[in-house]
Amino acid sequence: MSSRLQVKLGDLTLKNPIMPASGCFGFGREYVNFYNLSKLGAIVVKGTTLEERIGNPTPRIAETPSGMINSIGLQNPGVDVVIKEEIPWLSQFNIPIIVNVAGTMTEDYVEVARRISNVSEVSMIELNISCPNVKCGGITFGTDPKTAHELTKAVKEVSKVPVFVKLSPNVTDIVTMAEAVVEGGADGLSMINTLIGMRFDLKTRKPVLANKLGGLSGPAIKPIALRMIYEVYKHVSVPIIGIGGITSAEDVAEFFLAGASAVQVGTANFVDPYIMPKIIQDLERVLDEMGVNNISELTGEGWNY
Amino acid sequence: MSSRLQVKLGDLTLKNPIMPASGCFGFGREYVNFYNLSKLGAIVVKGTTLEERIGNPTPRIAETPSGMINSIGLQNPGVDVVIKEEIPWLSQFNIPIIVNVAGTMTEDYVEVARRISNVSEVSMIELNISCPNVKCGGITFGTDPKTAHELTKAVKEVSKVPVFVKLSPNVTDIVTMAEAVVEGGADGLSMINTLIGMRFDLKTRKPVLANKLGGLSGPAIKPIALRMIYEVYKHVSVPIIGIGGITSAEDVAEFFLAGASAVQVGTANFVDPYIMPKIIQDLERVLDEMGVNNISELTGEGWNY
Amino acid sequence: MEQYLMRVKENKEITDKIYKITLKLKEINRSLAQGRQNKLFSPRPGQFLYIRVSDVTEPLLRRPISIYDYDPDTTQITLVYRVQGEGTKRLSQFKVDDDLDVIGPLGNGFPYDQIATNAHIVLIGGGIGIPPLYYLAKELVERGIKVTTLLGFQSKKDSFLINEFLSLGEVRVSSMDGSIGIRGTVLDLITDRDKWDTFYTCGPMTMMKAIQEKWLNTAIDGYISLEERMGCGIGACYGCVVKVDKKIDKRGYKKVCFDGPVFYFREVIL
Amino acid sequence: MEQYLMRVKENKEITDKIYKITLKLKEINRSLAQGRQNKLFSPRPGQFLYIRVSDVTEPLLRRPISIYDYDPDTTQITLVYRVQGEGTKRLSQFKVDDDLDVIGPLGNGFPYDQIATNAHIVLIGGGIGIPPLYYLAKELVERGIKVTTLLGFQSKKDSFLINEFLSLGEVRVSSMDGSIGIRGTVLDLITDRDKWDTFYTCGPMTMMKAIQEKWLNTAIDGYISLEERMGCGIGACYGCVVKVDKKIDKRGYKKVCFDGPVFYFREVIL
Ligand SMILES: Cc1cc2nc3c(=O)[nH]c(=O)nc-3n(C[C@H](O)[C@H](O)[C@H](O)COP(=O)(O)OP(=O)(O)OC[C@H]3O[C@@H](n4cnc5c(N)ncnc54)[C@H](O)[C@@H]3O)c2cc1C
Ligand SMILES: Cc1cc2nc3c(=O)[nH]c(=O)nc-3n(C[C@H](O)[C@H](O)[C@H](O)COP(=O)(O)OP(=O)(O)OC[C@H]3O[C@@H](n4cnc5c(N)ncnc54)[C@H](O)[C@@H]3O)c2cc1C
Ligand SMILES: Cc1cc2nc3c(=O)[nH]c(=O)nc-3n(C[C@H](O)[C@H](O)[C@H](O)COP(=O)(O)O)c2cc1C
Ligand SMILES: Cc1cc2nc3c(=O)[nH]c(=O)nc-3n(C[C@H](O)[C@H](O)[C@H](O)COP(=O)(O)O)c2cc1C
Ligand code: FES
Ligand code: FES
Repeated sequence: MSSRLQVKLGDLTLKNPIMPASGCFGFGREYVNFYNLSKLGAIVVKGTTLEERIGNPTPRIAETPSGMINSIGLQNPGVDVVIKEEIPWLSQFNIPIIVNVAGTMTEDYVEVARRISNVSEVSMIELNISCPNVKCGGITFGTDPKTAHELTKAVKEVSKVPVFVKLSPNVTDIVTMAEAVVEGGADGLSMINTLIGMRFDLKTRKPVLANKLGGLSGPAIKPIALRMIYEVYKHVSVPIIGIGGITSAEDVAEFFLAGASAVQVGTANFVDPYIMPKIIQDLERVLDEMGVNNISELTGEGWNY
Repeated sequence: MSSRLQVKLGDLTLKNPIMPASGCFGFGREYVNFYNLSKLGAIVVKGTTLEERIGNPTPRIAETPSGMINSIGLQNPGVDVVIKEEIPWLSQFNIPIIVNVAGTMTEDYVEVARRISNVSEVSMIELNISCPNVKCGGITFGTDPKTAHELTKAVKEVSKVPVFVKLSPNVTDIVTMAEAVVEGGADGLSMINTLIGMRFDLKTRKPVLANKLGGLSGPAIKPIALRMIYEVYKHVSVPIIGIGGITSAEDVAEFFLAGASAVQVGTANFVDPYIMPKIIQDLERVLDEMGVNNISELTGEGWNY
Repeated sequence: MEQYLMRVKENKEITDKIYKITLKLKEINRSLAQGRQNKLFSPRPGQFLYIRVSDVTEPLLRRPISIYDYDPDTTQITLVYRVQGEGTKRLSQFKVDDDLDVIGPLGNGFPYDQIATNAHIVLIGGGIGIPPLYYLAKELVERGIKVTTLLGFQSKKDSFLINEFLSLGEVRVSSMDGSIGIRGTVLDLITDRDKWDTFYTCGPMTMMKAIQEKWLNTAIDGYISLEERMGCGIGACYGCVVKVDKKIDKRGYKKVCFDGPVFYFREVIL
Repeated sequence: MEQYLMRVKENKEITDKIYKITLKLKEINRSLAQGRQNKLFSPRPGQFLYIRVSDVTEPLLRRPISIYDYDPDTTQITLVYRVQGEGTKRLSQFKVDDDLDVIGPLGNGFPYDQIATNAHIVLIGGGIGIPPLYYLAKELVERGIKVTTLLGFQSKKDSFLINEFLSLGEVRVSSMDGSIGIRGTVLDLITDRDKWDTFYTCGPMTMMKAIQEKWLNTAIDGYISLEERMGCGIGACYGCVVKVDKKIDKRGYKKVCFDGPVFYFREVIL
């Protein structure tokens, strides 16, 4: 890949801005059947918790117009297994490894961050403070600026690697949330996590998901993600990873215009397993059409008019 | 129409639960070219302000996956013209007339409500506290429970007809908003208004909408609307009018299961001008399939399992 | 205005990315128009159809396409469109004998009833704005009115419909790269000797702005056909407004879908 | 597992709402699989294809459909599916010579390599769970293994594939209303004299639950093919898990798309 796609997230350089969204790519093992993961700008693994999580009952997935809702419930093997089995395997691809860290209390977030950031192959922590799918011990990290601020601070104190905080869109004021975690020391933001949604089954008259509520992802949420990134971009000076309904190189360009410095592709992997290498390939054409040399020139350009 | 579709919104009886969403049906004049409006359960007119509004610059509309964003900006001829020209014309259809009332300050909301509720043909006021498309004089009626509460109270004091408050989904805690306006005296809730979204044009690199931000509507927002209605239903005892991405009789049933007692159809009118009479026709079949006598039996049923 | 099902009779690429689709009126959407008269389908030049290109919710909105030609005897209607994005791409994929869901005819159309038979009319079209002028030209010529057409293209490979207009009168052609006609814009096709009574124009905004400016303080009359992003397409949503001179309309705006798409050229603020 | 384009050879309704579609391997998705070997396409009975039914974002997700038959000589693969909702409706609208984007073959498939040639196998299918058993039956019979098939339907008008199974061995049929075969469920087709070594079943959850219960404490072995709502279809999203006996898998769950859809019948908690 030519360096036109090279981007920087703080001190971390990515050869291209395309990486999977956490939870939509497992630990990468399945997609190796389709292509070599070293093509990607980085890899982001499934939300990792201190202990193993078995997740929510099924059905965990339902479709919505141009989107889907999920209530996986953070099923994952726990941080120690991730460190022992997944990270070493992933390191063969020579791309930055970003670990999405989840939890229910400050203590377990901090402990996961401590353990994972000590692994030399890990380049970055993405702090998942949104968790719409699991009971968060009554603490609303994702929607309360003060607790989000404190959590970020606590994790930053122990982390040896940069910490990006992944924001929940289910808030009145995304700018205040962003400012709170940046003040807490966040090195960057990942935006956005899923919106809370639900569906009903007319036959059973029950919510389709066993967990009732789920996280809405996919193209349907793209305009909301763009708006939130656009608003936050003007108020923070840390880089933003754009997420939400991306399915094409054109979408990536839109996220850059809104203020993103890199992007994650989630649900679209389910529709087309080759979507990320396809986007990487198409980006060159889109940059040509837009008359842009390096993609990072586009970051926040949507504000300049 | 058989009485199977009859529903009640407080003291107001509708022969069926289908009505247009404010702003998506003008004052009904255009749709008369297609069918007789007397088929509808009620009519809801465009957001009406004290003075005439000319709205936002164009482009005012952009498409998004399974949705659209708009920034009309409450263009309307002002309450006095509505009273003089639109209400008398609409009264020929012998269906309840609901006037969507908008404003920028408590005073003009109250004044519009006073004038409009004195018109004998008007059955209900729908208080639009969300206005994402117009600058709201710095007052965030739609996202702050306290101001929403006070506005509702002030309007209730002058209104001769029931007041439904139309909630904005752009909040962290929809239940608190709902409770606040119900405590303020709201006779019911309309849920939901549009989510705030945006799109960028890759050629110009600018936001597509001249107003930059717009309100996201259409099928894309349906799972969010269902979730909010479901959550609010358990906490309030007033009726809820469900809104958000409805395109079929099946969708209507889902909204009832979530907690709606009637529904509004917005964006879908643009796709199929006959959508409302079609839904009314199809509802009988859906009720048969679900083994339900009267549609109102379904309200909130999604909670019972 | 009504919702119709139309049967695709032909849908083919006539030049790079430009398609011609012929539709035959199949039936009025009757299921719900029960008991109402079968409205006469009689489109006027300058009106458009509002077309549903997908039977799912993506892309959601209909697409407005102007009427290129209409044959009342066969009730066949022809449109010419350019594949621009997802919506027109899907339109190009409709095959012969598929049915298309359209609302129309919509809009006001070009006013030409008052044109004297000895008048000399100029039609000025740029790129994909050209097609609606053809149906108008045909109607004018049928009334014995003399028509000159100015057509502007990017280049030869983008040119289309030239022969069709040639059969109706004088045609002048320009292209940006000079590969067909003179090099330049349609404005460069206008000479001092031209004496036209009325113009009709449709094309890129810059072109129409330039025309408006050029003739604003002259005696010529003229009409401009505008485009705007649409929601309802029928006047209900206020999505597609255009600014108009407040001296002409006190509200200061009109709807492209309903009051337009054709406007008196002195009326609109471009 | 790979992403393929497949050419539709036939797609027709064989009984009320049940369609049979035949696909011919056209090409591996090569644009991005460049430089990699063209993987051998060799589906096993019990595996499924994950099919994209729309080229826009609605409906968004692929649809899983089991393999009904496969002919390695022609690389033709046949599926039998019921039109259930929007996705399968769209699948039914694909025409001959259209291309279908599929991922597959996915899942583990029915294990049958260890079955002795003198074994007697019973296949138990209910409704739309029947198709995958056919490809299995063919493979078993080819190895000289004796197969009895029990098929359950709602009623005669919903019945299908009976003749196909008849050509492979004994078939017993039941229907809920007695309009074909005996009145009752497939369980009513089992008699005390039946001595089967292994069963394979696919059908409604209630049916499979009843079978599991009936034979749990007997000597018979058997396999159950499950359905669950899927996201990725390949094991990455944890969307499609099923509870399994913790004595067998310490995590207490397995993925239907990857570890299944076929499970040892004592292993899963239904
Ligand atoms: C009254 C009228 C008449 C028209 N007549 C013709 C015609 O005869 N031939 C022809 O080729 N084109 C015509 N157009 C333009 C045509 O409607 C657009 O090219 C088309 O909608 C683009 O859709 P898309 O999905 O292919 O492109 P996209 O760019 O993907 O469209 C995205 C969205 O923007 C809207 N949009 C994009 N371009 C325009 C535009 N120029 N005007 C209005 N909305 C737009 C689309 O409707 C859609 O909602 C006309 C437009 C109007 C308003
Ligand atoms: C491994 C596997 C093999 C299958 N094999 C066959 C087969 O050979 N023939 C056949 O007719 N059907 C089969 N099915 C069921 C088939 O996938 C569903 O009927 C189909 O997905 C319904 O989609 P729809 O859009 O028509 O229905 P809708 O009800 O509109 O679907 C809505 C959503 O629910 C999902 N969904 C609905 N029903 C099911 C289901 N039973 N299992 C999983 N997801 C579901 C859909 O994929 C979609 O995301 C199989 C399912 C699985 C999991
Ligand atoms: C099945 C599924 C599982 C997810 N799991 C996680 C997770 O573990 N941690 C997290 O931060 N986000 C998780 N997400 C959210 C995604 O990372 C992403 O923020 C969201 O899906 C929006 O992007 P998309 O529209 O491209 O999918 C999950 C999303 C899906 C669909
Ligand atoms: C073009 C347009 C104009 C609207 N104008 C108003 C308005 O004046 N007042 C209001 O309360 N809501 C307005 N809305 C919001 C709708 O009433 C409705 O809440 C929203 O569109 C969601 O419903 P839908 O998905 O069915 O369109 C408008 C929506 C659209 C698309
Ligand atoms: S598109 Fe709705 S008013 Fe013109
Ligand atoms: S569908 Fe994703 S793990 Fe099975």
